[in-house]
Amino acid sequence: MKKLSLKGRDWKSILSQNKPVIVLLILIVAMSIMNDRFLTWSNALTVLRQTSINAVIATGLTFAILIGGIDLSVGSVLAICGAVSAKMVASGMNIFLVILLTLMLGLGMGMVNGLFISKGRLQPFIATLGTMTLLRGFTLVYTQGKPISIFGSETSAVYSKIGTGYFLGIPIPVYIMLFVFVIAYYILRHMKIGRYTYALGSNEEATMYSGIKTDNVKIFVYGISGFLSALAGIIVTSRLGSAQPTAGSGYELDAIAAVVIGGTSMAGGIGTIFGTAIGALIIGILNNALNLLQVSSYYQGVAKGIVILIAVLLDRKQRTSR
Amino acid sequence: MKKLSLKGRDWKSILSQNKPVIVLLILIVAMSIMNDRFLTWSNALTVLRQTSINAVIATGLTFAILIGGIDLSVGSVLAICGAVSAKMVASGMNIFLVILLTLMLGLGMGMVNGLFISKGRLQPFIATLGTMTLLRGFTLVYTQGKPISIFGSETSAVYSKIGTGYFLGIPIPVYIMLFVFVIAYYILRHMKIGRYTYALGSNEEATMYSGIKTDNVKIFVYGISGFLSALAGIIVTSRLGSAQPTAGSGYELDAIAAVVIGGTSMAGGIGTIFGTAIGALIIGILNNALNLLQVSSYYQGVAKGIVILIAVLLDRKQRTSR
Amino acid sequence: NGDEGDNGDNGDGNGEDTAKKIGLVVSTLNNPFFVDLRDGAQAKATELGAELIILDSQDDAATELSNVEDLITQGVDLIMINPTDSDAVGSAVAAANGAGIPVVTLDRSANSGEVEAHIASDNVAGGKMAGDFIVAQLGGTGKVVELEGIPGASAARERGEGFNSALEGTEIEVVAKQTANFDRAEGLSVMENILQAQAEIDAVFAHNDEMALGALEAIKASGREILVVGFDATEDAVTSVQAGEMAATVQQLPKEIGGMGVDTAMKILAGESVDEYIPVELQLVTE
Amino acid sequence: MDEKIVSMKNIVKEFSGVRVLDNVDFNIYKGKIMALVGENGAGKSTLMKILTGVYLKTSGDIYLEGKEVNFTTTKESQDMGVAIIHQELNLVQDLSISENIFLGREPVGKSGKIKWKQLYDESKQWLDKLGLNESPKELVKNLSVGKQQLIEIAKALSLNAKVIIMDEPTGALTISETEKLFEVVNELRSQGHSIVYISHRLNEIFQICDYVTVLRDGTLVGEKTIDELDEDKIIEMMVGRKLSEQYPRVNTILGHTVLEVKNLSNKFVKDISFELKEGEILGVAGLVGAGRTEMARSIYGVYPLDKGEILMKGKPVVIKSPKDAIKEGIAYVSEDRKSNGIVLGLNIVENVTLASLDQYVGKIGKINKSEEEKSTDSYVKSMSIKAAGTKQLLKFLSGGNQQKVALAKNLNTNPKILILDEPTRGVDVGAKKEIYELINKYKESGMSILMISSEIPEILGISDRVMVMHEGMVTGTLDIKNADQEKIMSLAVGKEVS
Ligand SMILES: Nc1ncnc2c1ncn2[C@@H]1O[C@H](COP(=O)(O)OP(=O)(O)OP(=O)(O)O)[C@@H](O)[C@H]1O
Ligand SMILES: Nc1ncnc2c1ncn2[C@@H]1O[C@H](COP(=O)(O)OP(=O)(O)OP(=O)(O)O)[C@@H](O)[C@H]1O
Ligand SMILES: [Mg+2]
Ligand SMILES: [Mg+2]
Repeated sequence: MKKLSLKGRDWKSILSQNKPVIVLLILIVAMSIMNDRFLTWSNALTVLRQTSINAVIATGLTFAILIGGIDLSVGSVLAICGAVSAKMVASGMNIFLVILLTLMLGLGMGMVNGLFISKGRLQPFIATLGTMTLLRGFTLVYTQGKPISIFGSETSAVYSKIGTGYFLGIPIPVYIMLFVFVIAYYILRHMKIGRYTYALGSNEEATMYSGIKTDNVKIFVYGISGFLSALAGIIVTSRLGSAQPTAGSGYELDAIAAVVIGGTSMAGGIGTIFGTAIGALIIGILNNALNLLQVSSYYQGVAKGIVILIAVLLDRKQRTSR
Repeated sequence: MKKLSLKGRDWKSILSQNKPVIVLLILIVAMSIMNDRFLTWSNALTVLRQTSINAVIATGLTFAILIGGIDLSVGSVLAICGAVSAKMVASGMNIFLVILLTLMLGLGMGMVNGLFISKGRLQPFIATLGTMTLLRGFTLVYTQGKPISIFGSETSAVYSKIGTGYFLGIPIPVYIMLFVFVIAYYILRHMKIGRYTYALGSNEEATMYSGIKTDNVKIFVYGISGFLSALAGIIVTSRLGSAQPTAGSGYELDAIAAVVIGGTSMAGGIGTIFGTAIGALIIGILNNALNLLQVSSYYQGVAKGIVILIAVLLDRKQRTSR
Repeated sequence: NGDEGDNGDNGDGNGEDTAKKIGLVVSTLNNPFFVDLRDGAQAKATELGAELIILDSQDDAATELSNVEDLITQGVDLIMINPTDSDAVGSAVAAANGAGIPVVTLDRSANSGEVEAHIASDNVAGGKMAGDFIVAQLGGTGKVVELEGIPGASAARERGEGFNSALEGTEIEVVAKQTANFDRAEGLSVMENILQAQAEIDAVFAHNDEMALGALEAIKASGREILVVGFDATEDAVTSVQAGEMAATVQQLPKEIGGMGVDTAMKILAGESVDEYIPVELQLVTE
Repeated sequence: MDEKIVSMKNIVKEFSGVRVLDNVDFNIYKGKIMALVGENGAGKSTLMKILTGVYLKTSGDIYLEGKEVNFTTTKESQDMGVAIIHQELNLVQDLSISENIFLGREPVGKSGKIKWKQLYDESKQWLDKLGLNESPKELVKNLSVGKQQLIEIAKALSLNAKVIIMDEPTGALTISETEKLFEVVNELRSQGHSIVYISHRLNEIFQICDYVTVLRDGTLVGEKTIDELDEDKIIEMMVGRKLSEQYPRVNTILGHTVLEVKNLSNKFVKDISFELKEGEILGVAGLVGAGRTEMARSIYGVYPLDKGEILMKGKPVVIKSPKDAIKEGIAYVSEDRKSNGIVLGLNIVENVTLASLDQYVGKIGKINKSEEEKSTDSYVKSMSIKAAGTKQLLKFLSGGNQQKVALAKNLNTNPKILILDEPTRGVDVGAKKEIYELINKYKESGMSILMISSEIPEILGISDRVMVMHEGMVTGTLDIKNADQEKIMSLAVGKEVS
């Protein structure tokens, strides 16, 4: 009986997740037919490396969306953290210190979002819209509107490996992405705070009545989102060799699309990291495909909009019963 | 007894609305002190005219947010409707026909959003993110990436009056804005569909159980949002004398900010058009003030972010009891 | 957040009523090119003792119009506009004309309204310059990639137009033409994808340096030998050209445009007559 | 006198200036069961929420085992051994049964990983104890309301608290689960746990409680031992006056058949057939999960039919949505008012007219607000709905008053057939009687009523016939003359009766 229902549950969860997988497979098959360069090892690595940035951000956003929130500030956090890290690298600071400080900065900014939303009782959309605007402003002030190059110190070479390096023939950002996925999966599935994330998104009041400090869960969740945005900022900056003041603008939309295409409900409580990984891959492959197929830039928006709509239409949930 | 309790509620509603009003008054007083050009008749008209576009869009978004949804596609609808109307004007079509067709186009696109969300059971954020991307693509294809000038026909002069003309010394867009406010207020306050809008946003299932076709309410609401985006598109195009393919990008954020600053809850069910009007004015005055005070554009983002956060922090709701 | 740089805020010279107030409406300050333009103008204004009010249109024509209206409210003596779009700026110019304030356009022209002077280097010409350079380098034959700017943006249109006109009648084929939205990160990933798709690429022309520098990273990583030509001659790009990485970049001398703008504005305000079109020369920065 | 484990003294609670508890004293005795009774809105839940740190008291003192305490969060009270089962379900729908039971108290290993096996095993023990045959891994959202209520109980019990507060735990339960619960409660008492038991079902009070505290309008009426009381006395204390016959039966002459349901089948129910006459009350009984609610909602157009037809006055009708149902003259008062009965964010007027707004729309589509107000006032009076005014938001009404508004909303559609799904769940005795009287009034005016209820006395008390369901099917229909609790129960568990 116990075994049986377990199977029943897993089967259901596989079913509910496999629609994004189907979209992904269709995309891959269609592309392989239309372009013979698509299904090559080197293109696969290219797609994965390009996907890594969106995937890392989307992982953080998965937490925020799972609690029924949203984080629009990811792109701005990415930009300011990228800029700060570039300046630190250029000044020759120790590489580990640079990474640590940058990640802590992102974590801190995310936690400020969390504070606004929990203690300040702001709606997540507007709170992170506020910090998005604010931090973009900070970035422009900090960079004076100009890119900051990472070069000019000994650290630079090491730092630039983060985004451009390879290990055993596979780009380092791909490892980072996989690592982030695994940790996030573990947290969400097997750790208390992960279960509280689902609980909070599904029923905040019940979670609170169960003696859980929901405020702390929120601060944690937005902290993660900020932390991962900072990580994405490091990858971007390292790949480009410079931090752009406008880096990350609009990234929140791609990341949200990845999360939702992956089957996570914007209402909270339902979703998985596996889904987000698939969603990010769909977006990544789509961008790659549009380039490979040389779709005119005017039509790219059309194509992207259609794929997003089809992907979510396929995966639409049963009418919610709440 | 009846009278008394009526007063009781109105008093409450005034109290709950007066925080945005307070922010607005503070802004106005502070600006009047800091800059003597601010409190002039001509600057007041300038601010109102500038506010009109955001206000019209925000009014439509108020409906969408009241049902607990969102419409990210407003900027793209604005762009495509602007472009189509510019082409019609340039072709010398009758001015009323141009306006009618443009508004119907916006209405239609909004209703398609509504269909995706109701019948297609998509989450509003992702559905309108999809159509936002799609329609921006359409606009680029339609315009071939080039602005479309409205000039070159007899209709042009009349059309351009919509955005640039005056009546009794007051700009026509200001009349349009006020008219939109009044109609929207009337619909929400005194009509069936308005009541259903609140009911749906507060409890969808109970609304359905009360014999209301919630799908139709949704289609109506997103239709309104599309309709008003088209109207905003006409104003923008007329003011600029040409339709830009990139018009309206990012307008959804300012409009959402106006709605939320005005006290409407993103969770649905709570909010007023009066609040949205105040919210739009706050944003409008803020933009004007930052320019008059010659705040560097890098700091404008910072200032705007801070004002948004302060406005919503002041107006934050009691911890919701859901 | 320590270093404010040289310009920081403006608003110096507030006290003197005699100082001329000039408004500068810039299409965007998120792009180094226009930052340079602003810096040039600011430096000149400080030198000539004029007050400069700088507003940012954030690439939106409606914001631009609002900015001009706000400048009119402030009673500036002259408005310099760096339009977001030549057509759409018409209303803004008309508004200034209506208020009796003279207008000077920078970098992009206005297709309607009364403009005292237009100071620019021609985007179309710049595109052609880049095209001609590539034609010459490749000996009139080969495969090139064009990285386009934000679809619908005027700079993207004009630079593309000039570039393609240069290729006309040559054996050079544009094998890929994709947008990277003037963004360096997108320049990188779009170029990566194109590199996957195209076995043979001889040169890349990017509508701005940001995309060119992004593309350069992709090319470096691929280990292929490809000529990269950018546009704008931003600091990073010039460094890159000097280092022998980028082949060339079209220099528009944005500081010059800004400075010349203020210069011209002061002349107009002093009642001197000025030329309607003041070209700022373009030059190709090569190693 | 028994030893006090909790004593609350002079508790005052105000919500934005409105005093809902006025100097209330309340005791809980060690190893005893204290009943807390009172009308809807008397302040029972509020008092218990203050004890457990959900609400902050305005003034007063609370002592736990002689020490003054002042809980500000549920966690604090839990840690001190006070657990509560809230009146409204507070479960996380998207988590599993065992995750819900141990939410906030998951056993974790050194690496921070949750010990799943331990979690499942311990949950299973509690489920077995309450007689719930479900996998601990099942998601809560897949359970019926009754089973969810049992999970809520398991959750509180698993805390192994010194003091367990049960705020209407049997609201969604039928007799058999209630019996099971009482077994557990008695066991807990014998182990020395103290329990507060809130219920509107007075017979339950006499079954298990040792003491009774009565509240009225936020004030303490008195605390008595159970032997000092009988049902009538409790009622008198609660409502301040004597109450005559609890189930006022009226006999009407049955008219023509109005509703005929033939072979209704879908994924919830199978082959349901019955008819309903003008002026008749058909009671529907069954255990939790019998499919009564689903049957009602299938008729109401919420769930699609696979087979079968519905006839109104002999004519087949097509009902694909609640809108169609209302048009045909069928109204449905939901068992789950919070999620689909009422709109908490709208006020009383807006709720009452929500399903019948067409009546109030004049030319140019304007709603006639004074007409709305008039209709609402008449319901407020005839049902004695207690509120600060007709413009009060539903979320600020007590459960019983919300239920009355839900009823008013449906009556305002002028239905020929009224389907009541647990119409008195969570409603106090006084209000219950008012509701029965209302039902009777409409019955007399010729309305036909289908009344689903888990309270057998209520079914027996006012229906004309009783239909019993089991696993989605009708197992029998009894005329009220030969219906009794035993027969209903055996049909409810699927046994034949002669
Ligand atoms: N959060 C709140 N805000 C304002 N008033 C409230 C709130 N919660 C309860 N009340 C009011 O306090 C009073 C007592 O409510 P409470 O829920 O304690 O009653 P109860 O005795 O539990 O009733 P029931 O038997 O219906 O559950 C009611 O008048 C109710 O309207
Ligand atoms: N969302 C659902 N999905 C699948 N099955 C469901 C769902 N909801 C209920 N069921 C099943 O339908 C049947 C009837 O449910 P329910 O318990 O609501 O019936 P009921 O007779 O009205 O009982 P109650 O006394 O709880 O109202 C049960 O077997 C239940 O498990
Ligand atoms: Mg209660
Ligand atoms: Mg039921």
